[in-house]
Amino acid sequence: MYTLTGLKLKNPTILAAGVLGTTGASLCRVAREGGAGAVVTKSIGPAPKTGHPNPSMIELDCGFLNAMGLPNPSYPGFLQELEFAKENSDAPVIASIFGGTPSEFSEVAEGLLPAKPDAFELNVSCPHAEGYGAAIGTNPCLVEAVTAAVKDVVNVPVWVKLTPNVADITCIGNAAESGGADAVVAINTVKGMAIDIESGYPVLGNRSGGLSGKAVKPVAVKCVYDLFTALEIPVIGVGGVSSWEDAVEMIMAGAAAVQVGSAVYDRLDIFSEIGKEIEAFLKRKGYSDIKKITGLAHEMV
Amino acid sequence: MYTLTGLKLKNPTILAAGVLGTTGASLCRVAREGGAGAVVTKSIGPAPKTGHPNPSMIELDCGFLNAMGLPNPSYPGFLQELEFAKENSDAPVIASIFGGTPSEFSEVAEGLLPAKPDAFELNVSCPHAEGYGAAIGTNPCLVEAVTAAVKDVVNVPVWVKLTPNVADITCIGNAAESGGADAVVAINTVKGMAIDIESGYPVLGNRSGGLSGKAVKPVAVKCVYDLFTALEIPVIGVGGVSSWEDAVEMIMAGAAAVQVGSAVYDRLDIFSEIGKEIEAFLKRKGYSDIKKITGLAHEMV
Amino acid sequence: MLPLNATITQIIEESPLIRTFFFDHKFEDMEPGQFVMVWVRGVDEVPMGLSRNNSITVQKVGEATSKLFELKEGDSFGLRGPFGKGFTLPAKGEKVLIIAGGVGAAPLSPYAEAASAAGAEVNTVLGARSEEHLLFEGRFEALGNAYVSTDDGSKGVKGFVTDVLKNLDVTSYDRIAVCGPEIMMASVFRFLEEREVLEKSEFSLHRYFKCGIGVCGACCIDSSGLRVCKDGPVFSGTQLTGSELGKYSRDASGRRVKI
Amino acid sequence: MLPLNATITQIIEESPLIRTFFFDHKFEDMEPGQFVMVWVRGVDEVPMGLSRNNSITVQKVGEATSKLFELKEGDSFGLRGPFGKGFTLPAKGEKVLIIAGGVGAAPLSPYAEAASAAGAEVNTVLGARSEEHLLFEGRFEALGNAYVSTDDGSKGVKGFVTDVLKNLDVTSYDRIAVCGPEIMMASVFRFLEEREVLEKSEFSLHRYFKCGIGVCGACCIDSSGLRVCKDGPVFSGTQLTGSELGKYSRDASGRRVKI
Repeated sequence: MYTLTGLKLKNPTILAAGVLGTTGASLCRVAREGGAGAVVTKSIGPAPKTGHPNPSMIELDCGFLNAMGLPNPSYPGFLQELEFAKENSDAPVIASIFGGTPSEFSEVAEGLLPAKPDAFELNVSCPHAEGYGAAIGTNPCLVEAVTAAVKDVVNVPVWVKLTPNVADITCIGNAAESGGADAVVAINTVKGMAIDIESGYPVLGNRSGGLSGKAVKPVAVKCVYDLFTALEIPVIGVGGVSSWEDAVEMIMAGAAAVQVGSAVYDRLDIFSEIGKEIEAFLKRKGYSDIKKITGLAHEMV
Repeated sequence: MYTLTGLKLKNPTILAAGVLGTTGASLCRVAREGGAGAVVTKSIGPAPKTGHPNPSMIELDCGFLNAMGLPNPSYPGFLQELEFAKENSDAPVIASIFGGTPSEFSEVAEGLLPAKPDAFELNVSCPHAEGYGAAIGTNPCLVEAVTAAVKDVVNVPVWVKLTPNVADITCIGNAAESGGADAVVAINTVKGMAIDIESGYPVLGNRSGGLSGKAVKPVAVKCVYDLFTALEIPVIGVGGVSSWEDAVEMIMAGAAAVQVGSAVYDRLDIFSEIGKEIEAFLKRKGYSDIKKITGLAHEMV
Repeated sequence: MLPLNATITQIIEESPLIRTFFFDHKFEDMEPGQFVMVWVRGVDEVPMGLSRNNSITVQKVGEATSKLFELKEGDSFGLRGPFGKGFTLPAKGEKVLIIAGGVGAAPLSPYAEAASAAGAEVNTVLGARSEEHLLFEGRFEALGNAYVSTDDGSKGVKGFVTDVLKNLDVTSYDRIAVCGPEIMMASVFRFLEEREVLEKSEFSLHRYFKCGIGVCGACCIDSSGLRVCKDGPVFSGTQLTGSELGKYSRDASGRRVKI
Repeated sequence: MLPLNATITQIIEESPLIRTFFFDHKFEDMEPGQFVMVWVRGVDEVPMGLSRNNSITVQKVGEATSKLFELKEGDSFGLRGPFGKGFTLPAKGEKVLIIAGGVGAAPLSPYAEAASAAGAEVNTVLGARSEEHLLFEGRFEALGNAYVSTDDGSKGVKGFVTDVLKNLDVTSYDRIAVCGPEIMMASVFRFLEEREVLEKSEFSLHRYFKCGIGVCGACCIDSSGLRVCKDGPVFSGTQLTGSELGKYSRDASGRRVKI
């Protein structure tokens, strides 16, 4: 058992927000069949949103590009999904939420509390939603205010998911910590775009979106490494993790746990596989505990 | 013939800075054997630098990670290389320069003027050199000052190469334009890192570095797209271009020309190939001129 | 994969609201029942079952399909796929029953042909609102018996496909493949459940797709959590027992909408 | 590729300043003359010619190699490669002359063995400062004649390899492969140039490498602009005509340094 901001996880892998998290049943499937140590829901906001027109996600040579546009049924619409997940999942369920202001964030958080999520993850990092996500997450003052606002109304851990699309992610991480965050999650997608050269049209319905998958892993590792140095609170690593080796790399950079997103494209049981292989790695190398390799890269000089 | 900030190029491909640009002979080889429309030198500074310890560049699953550390023989040491390139190259030679202050930039530019570079490219974007590169390029005021300082002392075009490691690259692009830049070049590498999990050591001698190659193409396309909207001056696209399709995509995003860097790893004649295939594409699609597709994605709505 | 550029080589008006678009690319390895994401540039991208390895057959239902209907031969659209899991091919000598309603005949017609080519006996129950809306009747007839039902009785049995099924011995079939409007599929499901042949049946579901590639989760069905775009669109009858089929689906925002 | 983790399986003290490190990985497809980048973690990464497909043979010359000399069996280092272009293998029945100076015998020894295995006649001129510094004399002797020169005359001809070459008919060889200190290679180059056999010769060059994979350009030689790490390290004598060989090289900053 791993402990992360007080939550008990059977392994240090977590389903990332926005992936297989639209329904309670899907979240349970990822926890059970997939073997995830915890699952994060789709980001839920104050009002229903249908998101951007399709194509909303495409596979590239290296990774994926997506612009979903925060589709969500609003917190009242999502309550029954979250309740189902909480009742049927054998792993902690973290509610990802977004809003345009601190008060919207706390409204959504309070609105979901009846379903008893194990923690909240604040999406201040989606790169392609006007007025939401990175519109907040690139501004340290707003990040601190949003974090504090949610902390004020909930008594479960609050994680803040950060955008890499800033000059210095540690400055945003510090703001989240100052606001009372229990952990930061790094990174959300990197701003990107693809154009269909046959027609000249941008491929995504939203024209541009966020890059994930293999392409961004080195970016994520760097962000986690820097945040580990800058913050006292745990850093949860996400971005391009698609194998146990990637997970170990992220942990050595300083991640207390890893989230897996796009890699469910290949297989759902990547969570249990990563969990198992990390254990095997620790054993082979003679490390007594995952903590022995958390941030190890910082010691190797 | 293509015209770019007054320079005549035989095709719209340009060797990127920091790649095969340490010696005059190498630059000539890229122009002749490689068929590049123009070549940019290694970044040259005010004093000799040996750069970071090795490994300084590694190939990843998707792209490359590097931290050279701006090794350069200083402008007096580089003059003979630049002279050789100018005398023997059949293509324009652009001098990439860096400094820690506006006056260092103008000192280096003036110091290289005797070799008559066809243009200067200001490196305000290298992500891993303390006090140089992105340390300047993330600050709009410094970018404007540096650009203006070089413009003051030279009478050839000045290009400014931008970092994507900012919240909004157009704000930096605007600063370059205000400083008098004749073009911007986007993008330099994206901050990244890789860790050797067998030992826990960061792989690069400098611990972290910059990501290039296929991984960053979508990031570059997005930056070029945004800069095309924001600026009056031409945008030169660079980042992950390794095929003619990539080049066309960059041009449709708004690039007036493309630079090719890491892709010389596969083959040197990628420049002439891209140039030839762009011509074939224009012909097949019935476009009379490359200008017809420059920024085309902006019109497709 | 980025969408490939598919140029329309031929358009066939199948019925007042349904057209087949042939394109200049053959998906040689398609499984019948798999779908492609059809990108009508500047508008939207929608899933469509392949009606042949080089055609889609489309009913005009919304903005994207309306725009698609404006395209002419020589025009192009983007195409990604084939995606998902198709119908299970029968073994030689097996008996297959196809149950198709409306445009649901589109993904079933290549399945019927592949099943027949594999040496199975193929019979079809084909329903539509009226004679002129019957899709691919000739393709099914060419392979075996084709029992027709129309809502208005303009051809075949007046009523629904279940009215035809009543008169067939569904227990005599080794495989039963179903695609059509959800209300029709739900009643076929109940019918087959009563006859205790669900385990021989497969249904092709429609749900709102966002990513189309199994990542976003927008198309997951209750209460299995299976993804229609990746674990489906074809599911066995037993996978659908106790599911949301015929009860509700989710819209683009994820809200439940009654069927 | 990320560096692979190579564990040292055996260390052999070849001479006072030269050690061979065997590691637990075989580069089955190596071309003799290719190099690997040896990453002494926390210190530096340096190019080393492979002395076998599972060994490097290293002269202690700087920080990285000194650190490498501190490693014991069971310790590990990082390894990338093999990189670059090796020596051209002879055809069966051809006559090959190997000219090796000092640690330059390292990449030439697997070449001599491969050439012999290919059915060529292999003779070697092996030079070193003194008898105890001769490298791989046994490996070369096992394949054919091995003519030795030492600076101090402690073994073989007193003098340099060119003093041996004077007494050989270099025109009788089909291929001549050279590796050693640059001053030695430059004098061999001039010798072969005078004898008009440059086109049969290949030289393995050393230059300061940064990226090691042909991208950064730090190791390009004048005036061809060829990259030692990718177009070399082995070049034909004709490629080196009029080159910087023996005249200057560039240091880590790119400044020219006289040889």
